[in-house]
Amino acid sequence: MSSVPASAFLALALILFCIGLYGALTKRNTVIVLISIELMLNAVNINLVTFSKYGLNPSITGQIFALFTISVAAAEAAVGLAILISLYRAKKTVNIDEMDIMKH
Amino acid sequence: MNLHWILSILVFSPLLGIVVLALLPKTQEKVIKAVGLLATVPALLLALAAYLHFQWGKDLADFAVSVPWIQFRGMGTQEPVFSVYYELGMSGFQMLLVVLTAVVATLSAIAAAKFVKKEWKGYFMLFLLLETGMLGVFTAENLILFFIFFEITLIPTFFLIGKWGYFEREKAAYSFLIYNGLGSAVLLIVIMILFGKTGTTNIDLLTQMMADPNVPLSSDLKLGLLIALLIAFGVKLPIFPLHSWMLKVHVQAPPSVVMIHSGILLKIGAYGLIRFGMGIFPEQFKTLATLIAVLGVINLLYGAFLAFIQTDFKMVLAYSSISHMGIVLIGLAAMNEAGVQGAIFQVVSHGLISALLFFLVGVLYERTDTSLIENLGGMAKGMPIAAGFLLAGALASLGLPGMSGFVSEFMAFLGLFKELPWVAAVGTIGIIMTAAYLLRAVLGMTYGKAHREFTGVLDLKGVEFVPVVVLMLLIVLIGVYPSVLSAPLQTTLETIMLGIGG
Amino acid sequence: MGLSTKTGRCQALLGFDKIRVVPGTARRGIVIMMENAWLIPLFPLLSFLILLLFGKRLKEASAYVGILFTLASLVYSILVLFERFSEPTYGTNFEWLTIGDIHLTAGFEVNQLNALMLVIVSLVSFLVHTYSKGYMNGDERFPVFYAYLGLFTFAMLGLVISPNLLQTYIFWELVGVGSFLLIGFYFYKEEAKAAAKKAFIMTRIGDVGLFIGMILLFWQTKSFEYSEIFKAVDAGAVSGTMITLTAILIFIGAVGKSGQFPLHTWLPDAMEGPTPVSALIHAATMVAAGVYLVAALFPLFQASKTALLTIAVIGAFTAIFAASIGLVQTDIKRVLAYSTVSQLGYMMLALGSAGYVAGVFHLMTHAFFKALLFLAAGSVIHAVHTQNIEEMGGLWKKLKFTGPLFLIGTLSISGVPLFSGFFSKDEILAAAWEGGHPILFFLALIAAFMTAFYMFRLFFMVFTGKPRTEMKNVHESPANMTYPMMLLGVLAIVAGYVNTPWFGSFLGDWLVDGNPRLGHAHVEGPIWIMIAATVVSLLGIFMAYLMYYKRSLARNWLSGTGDTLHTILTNKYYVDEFYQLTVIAFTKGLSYFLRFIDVFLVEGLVKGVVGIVQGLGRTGSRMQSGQVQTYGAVAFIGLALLAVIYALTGGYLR
Amino acid sequence: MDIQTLQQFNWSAMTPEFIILGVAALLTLLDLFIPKHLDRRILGWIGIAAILGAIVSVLSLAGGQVTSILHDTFRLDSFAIAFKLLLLAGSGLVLFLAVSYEPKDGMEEYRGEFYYLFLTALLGAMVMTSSGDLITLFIGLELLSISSYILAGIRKYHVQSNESAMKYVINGSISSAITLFGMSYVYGLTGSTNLLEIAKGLLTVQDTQHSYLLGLAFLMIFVGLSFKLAAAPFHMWAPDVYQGAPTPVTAFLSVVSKIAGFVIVIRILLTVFGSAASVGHPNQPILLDMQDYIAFIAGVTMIIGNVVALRQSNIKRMFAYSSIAHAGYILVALTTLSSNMFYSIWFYLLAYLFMNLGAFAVIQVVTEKTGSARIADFAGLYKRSPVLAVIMGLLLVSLAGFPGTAGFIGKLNIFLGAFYGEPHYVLASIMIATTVVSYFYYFGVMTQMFFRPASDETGKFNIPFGIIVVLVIAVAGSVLFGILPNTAFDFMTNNLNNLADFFS
Amino acid sequence: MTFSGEFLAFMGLALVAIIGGVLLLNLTKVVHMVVALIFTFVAIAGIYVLLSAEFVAAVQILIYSGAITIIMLFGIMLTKHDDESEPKTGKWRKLLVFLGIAGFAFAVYIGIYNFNIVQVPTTLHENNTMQIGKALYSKYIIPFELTSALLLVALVGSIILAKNEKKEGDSE
Repeated sequence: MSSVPASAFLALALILFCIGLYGALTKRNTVIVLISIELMLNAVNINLVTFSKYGLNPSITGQIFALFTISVAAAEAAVGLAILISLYRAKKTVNIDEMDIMKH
Repeated sequence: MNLHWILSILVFSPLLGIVVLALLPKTQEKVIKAVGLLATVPALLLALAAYLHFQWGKDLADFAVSVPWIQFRGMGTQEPVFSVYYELGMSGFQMLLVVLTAVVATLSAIAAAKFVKKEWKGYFMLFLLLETGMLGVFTAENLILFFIFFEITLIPTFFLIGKWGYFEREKAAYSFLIYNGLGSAVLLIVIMILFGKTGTTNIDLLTQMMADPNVPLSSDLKLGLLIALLIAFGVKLPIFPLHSWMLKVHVQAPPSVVMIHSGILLKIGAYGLIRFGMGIFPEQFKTLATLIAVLGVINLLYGAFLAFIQTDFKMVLAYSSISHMGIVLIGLAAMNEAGVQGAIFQVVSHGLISALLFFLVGVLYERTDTSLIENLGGMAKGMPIAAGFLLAGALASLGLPGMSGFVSEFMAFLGLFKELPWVAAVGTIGIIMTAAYLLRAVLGMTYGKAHREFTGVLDLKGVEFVPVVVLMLLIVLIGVYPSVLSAPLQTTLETIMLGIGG
Repeated sequence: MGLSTKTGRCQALLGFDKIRVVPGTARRGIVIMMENAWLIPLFPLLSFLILLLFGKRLKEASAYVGILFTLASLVYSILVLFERFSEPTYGTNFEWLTIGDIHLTAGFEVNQLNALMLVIVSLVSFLVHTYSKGYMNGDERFPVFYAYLGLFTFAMLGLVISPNLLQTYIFWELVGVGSFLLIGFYFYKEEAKAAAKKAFIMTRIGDVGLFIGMILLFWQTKSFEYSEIFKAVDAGAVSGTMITLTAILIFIGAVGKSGQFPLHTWLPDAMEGPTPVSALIHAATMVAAGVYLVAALFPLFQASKTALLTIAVIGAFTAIFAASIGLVQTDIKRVLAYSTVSQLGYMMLALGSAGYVAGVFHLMTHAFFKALLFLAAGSVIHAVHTQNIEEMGGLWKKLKFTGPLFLIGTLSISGVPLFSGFFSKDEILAAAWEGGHPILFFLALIAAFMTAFYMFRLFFMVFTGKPRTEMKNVHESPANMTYPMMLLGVLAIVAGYVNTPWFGSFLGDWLVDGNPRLGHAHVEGPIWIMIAATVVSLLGIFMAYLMYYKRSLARNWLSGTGDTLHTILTNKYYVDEFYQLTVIAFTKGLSYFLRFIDVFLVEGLVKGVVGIVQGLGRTGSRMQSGQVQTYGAVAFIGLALLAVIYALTGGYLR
Repeated sequence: MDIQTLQQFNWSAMTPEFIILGVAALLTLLDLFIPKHLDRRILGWIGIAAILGAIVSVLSLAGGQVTSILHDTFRLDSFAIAFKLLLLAGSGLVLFLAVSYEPKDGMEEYRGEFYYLFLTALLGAMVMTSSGDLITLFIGLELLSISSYILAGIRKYHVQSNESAMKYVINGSISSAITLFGMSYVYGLTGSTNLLEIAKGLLTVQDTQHSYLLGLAFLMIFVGLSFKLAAAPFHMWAPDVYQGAPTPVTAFLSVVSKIAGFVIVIRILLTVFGSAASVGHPNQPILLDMQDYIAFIAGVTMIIGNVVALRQSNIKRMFAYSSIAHAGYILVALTTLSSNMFYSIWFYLLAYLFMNLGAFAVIQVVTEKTGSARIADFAGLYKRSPVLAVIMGLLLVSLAGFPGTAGFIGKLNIFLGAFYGEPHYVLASIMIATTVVSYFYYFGVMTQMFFRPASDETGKFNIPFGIIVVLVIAVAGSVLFGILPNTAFDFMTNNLNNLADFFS
Repeated sequence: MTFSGEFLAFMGLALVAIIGGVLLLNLTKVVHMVVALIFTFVAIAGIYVLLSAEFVAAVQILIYSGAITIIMLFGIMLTKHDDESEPKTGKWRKLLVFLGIAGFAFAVYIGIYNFNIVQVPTTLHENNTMQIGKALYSKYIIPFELTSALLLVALVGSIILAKNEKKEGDSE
């Protein structure tokens, strides 16, 4: 049995999730925003893996879920970046706050 | 004889005209007008046939039709209950309104053929749709069907105002749409609450159920529903302070539409209040009777006083409509035979009178491009017949005995004086004011020195006589021999009185 | 639904089932005339309809249509009257309108009063029809005029045979319309327009009183029938207060129609109409309808002392009030108009003093001599084309028939003995005295003096002396104008003899026959009253003679142009101005105030709601800044908000 | 688990998915191998054929028992069939739009890709309908999302398209993360990703902290998924994305993607939270506890959608707000949790599918013609093409919920649910009041079409075949289900077993 | 609570992860940020090991620290970057976001700070990879196959979007 309580892992996940979220919502560089989102997904994975071991009914499912999440995250990152590049071609900027031709 | 299909034909016959019109090319002005006019005729004939049917002593229930239509599923154990039937029917009261609708619609079609200057095809298609809606409203036997027809009237009216109206037509159309939309929204809430609570929307069934103490509706809820109904139909009627849309419509809409609007559409509010408000919630209506009476008097006086200072004759008529609808409320608030019958009479009578007056306004506007009282001064010189009818219409409107307006006014006050004499007494000021504003306006237009040359052929001519004469005859007929209306009403009255318990 | 109800409804529609004879008056004798008395009003109605439809084609021939139909009415009326002498009251009803279990009826009744009124109305109407052929000759709306006359006659005849209040009210209003149309006959004149409007609205104010009174009475007695109402009143089914209230309300209706103070101002203005109209409507018939109404409902009024007193006071006051204004008017028709108001006041005074017979008697005589006066005045106007008496004079010689006829009328109205007016006026004075109103009696006496004075002032100024302006082509009116006047002249003299203290009160006896409620057939006043009345009238004539014929007395010896009193009188006590400043100003003010509410409050409310919605929309769309992070932030903050709320309320912290 | 075990499953239940997947793969290959100059439209027609095939196979599956494969990772129940039909029908119509899509600056180069990416998106949505496992649901969701991101940005030389894709991807990823975060807690409290097992596990939650955490998870999942619904608070991306994306994609997002969103929301919320015991009320599931939150979100969604739409001058943006509002209406049905909820949501989505896609068809024609998407471009449409104008009018009327159209019956259903049982007066009032507000903007378009003169009257509209098909179907659907809604109700009752097998 | 080796390891790893995250937020150069995040990712992999998820840990290293970071770096290199400057807008937004995050974290923290469940011994660490493999290829075969489709879509999609078919000149 572990000396580290489950809540510690969960708290870590929460902190990372919040950091990721903060980054995603405030950073100006689109790449960083995308990376921050990855961080959020990572936090989710920590949760899943933690629960996989310390959950109510521990099972391998959590780890599998985490694997799926990782692959989806990778795909999302790739697509996000591809879109960024095609946008960059047109606007020559990666600053997220300049993407506002459509508004109101 | 199986007569079940008659009502359906009656209601939907104008749609046939729409189909025919859709196939006609836009440019065939004469044909389009003829088709538009003819399409209103079947409904008119059937409505008159129904009237004769009644007068020959046969039962109007022969016409009732009820076919399963929508079953709302997933309502748990009450599965079969939540269904809506396609049910049309006719009581004496409904029949009168149907006849009124059919008559005014046909006459309005004549007016339209005369006054509408563009895009007749679209006009008549919308117009016929509107007629179907109105006929449906008065024959629907359940609330959902009623609501459907009620809303169907909104759309064509919106377009008729917005496209064929005068200068500020779009504003008026929007005003119309939003106010009435809100009104019908409130109505829909009421309907759905009733439906959700009782599982039916059949009006007769609901009437019975509400009298049953076992029905799970608290009296507070019923009162709330009635107030909601009052608001919903208050918009339509209109009741102060929900009236401002109606002024815009009266002024901006083309005369042929205002004939319909003022003649029929406003009456839906009264019909609803009588049939649903009073019919379904009689006890609560009694609770609110004083309030309604006061509202009625406010309407009556408010409309009258404001009509007194208007410079545009259309505005005078608009406010006069508000004022006259006050009489409907007064009659209803009395909650006795005389009052209710007076209210119903007023509904029919005002329908005819305002149709007549607005037709004449249409004539005047067509000839002179104005409806300002001042500009028209002394027109009796140039167009004596029109002026004569205008004066006669005004006299009918101010409740001259021998014309329909008097009978209704008389009965409404007769009713209210029994229950709330003081409120009624205040209301009688309205009778004086009505005379004052109508004479001011009509004399201002017809009498006095002519401010302009009324040359050329200005007076009524040809087919224009048809609406004017028909309406005038009906007005006088009802005024002289009111039994033509009161006889069919007695059964309806009995039913209502039974609900009130008076 | 049972078969019986169906047939019942069918019959009800056709209106045949409910025809029934008024209970107790069913009659075995042959009453063929009275049975069909309903035809009397229909003749003029027919005339109206025919002229309305074909008037344009008939042109001047319209007159014959009108005259013929009115003649028919007249003949029939006379026949009915004669039949009524021998037969009792006849009445019949049919169902007019069903309201639940209330059945309102319509029908007719021929009682003494009605029969008398039928004759008066149809006679005067017939004469006026005839007279108008000459007077209105050449007017381009000649057929319309006759059509209106027909309408009015129909309504008036209908009014006087109504067996119930509702029907009375209906015809009451129709009469008003006829009057309105005829006043406004010269519609292109602004004055006519204003006068017509005023007449309609002011009488309507009175009508509303009648309307309320009638309805209140209905709910007390459950009927509009006169007979039922009287029965209920007799049986004490109606409380005293209610009787007083309804009686006064109904009297307000009479006040409006009969031009009693304070609703009298329309009547003088109504002189804008053609003169025959003034004779018919605003002298002989319609304005007397108020008196008729009170007379018809006399048992009701009698049940309330207060109501009677009110009537008497108003009547007396109006009599002297109008007479005093009449003293200074210079328009020939206006003088007559004020005299009419004053005389109507007399009648009211009579009725208010319980002098039923006196009131009706004076109504009859007044109808004749006042119609005569108006027609004569019309003849004068026809001749000189002006109505201002200051511009006339010396017409006696030029108008060979009109002058004497006018004099007969003047003598009659002034109460010179042996003329009809003398007898009826005497009856009224006696009734007032006996009725216990000494003050009112003296007011009436003074009014009588004034009447004599201003009438002779009128006579002298018009017919004697020298023409004050140049007048050409003054000639006597054609025969069809003079003959009616002559007939009226005869009546103005002899009509009084049907009810005199000397030759017996034939009229009175007949009128109250079978109706003890109506009071005595003849009020026997002290003899000095008759003497006083004679003296007073002669005094008036004499003074007028001095001032306007002999000119030995300066016209302004008491009060002349520019004096306060004179100014007040010429301005009719400023009643119109008073109304202008109060009622009308108030109405206008209220209207504008309501418009303020309409524009700012009602519309403002709507605009406010719309503004809020649009403001929300604007805010929402401004938040949509195009910044994707804002979007995310909003979403997340929304989540955070929900989570915090949940933590604080829904979670286990709770 | 060996091959026999795998074979014993009734894989035929997945036929529709296989068809779509297979055709998607086929299209990929075809796109690679057929010559460049050939019109790629043929791929679109193949796609349409595939969807038709899928519809047929779904219909043939209707009425059977629940088919569960591999612990519910694939699950075919009536609910799945009902909504899969909607998805397929919607996608089919969108494909018709797509084959007729001819934007000014051309999309020729990626037309091929468009079709198979579209099919994979559809596949994702279909998977979302028929799975009882969080992982599968999540993968389906992401498959739909990622395909949509790309579709939104597929006009890659069009700045607006790029920007819209970028916004979409960022918001979408954040929402995924939030949803997953919530799901992770649900998993943690039960140790399973199978919805039914989760439900069973949560029947007896003793620890109040656990149920608290479940409540939070509920909020996270719901808010995260509200992204797909375009409901508040995750609604703000919609206008920008709708505006920038190619019109068929916008139509897809506003209809198919939204339906899929509702499917997953219902599936997760009802199974998981519909049975989980809540704090303090052991007999009352958390879902009922959370009703107020759903109601709040529904109310805010309706208000924002309808009110902000008033200010729009771009038709596509306006429709974005309109679609937000409609999501709000459906959320009302979800809030009430009444017994007719499935009916009302399904029917509303059905109606919405027809009217919205029809409207987008008209929008596509008009915007292509004028080259911009301003509402003002609709001016005088009645003069230029009466048929289009009348059809658009009819669809707008349906969207506004006037009787005689399917939109009305849909609303009626929702109201009935709202007042049946425990009444939701406030929410229903908001719904109806905002509906009235919506008249303003719907009729604003009408005003343009019918009342205003056209800026240029020249040029007839030639309406491509695909658009005609969509318009005919949309109008027929909107009117038919408005007048005879029983046809739809009966279908559901007779073939889909009242969706009663949802929880078993 | 004892200061066991496991605890110390956790503390260390958590600290690195959080510091990496904080640096991500505070550094100014884009590349530095990405590099800072590599630390976080690796630390998270360490955490996974602590949680008996060796395979996931390995994947984490491969995909996050490896693949994703690399693409991001490519992305950074393919685009031009100004030095991270504060966005012109959004002072208020930052504050609000911060408050929102604080509130959210508070709400969630209440839920987890005392997350006590009876811990049962698991066999996760035994043949971890095999367990995962078995589950993936049997029970989760459907999502697994779907994932392949998903990755394919991402691949194709990324290519279409990122590929520049036009000449440099007419891209604008």
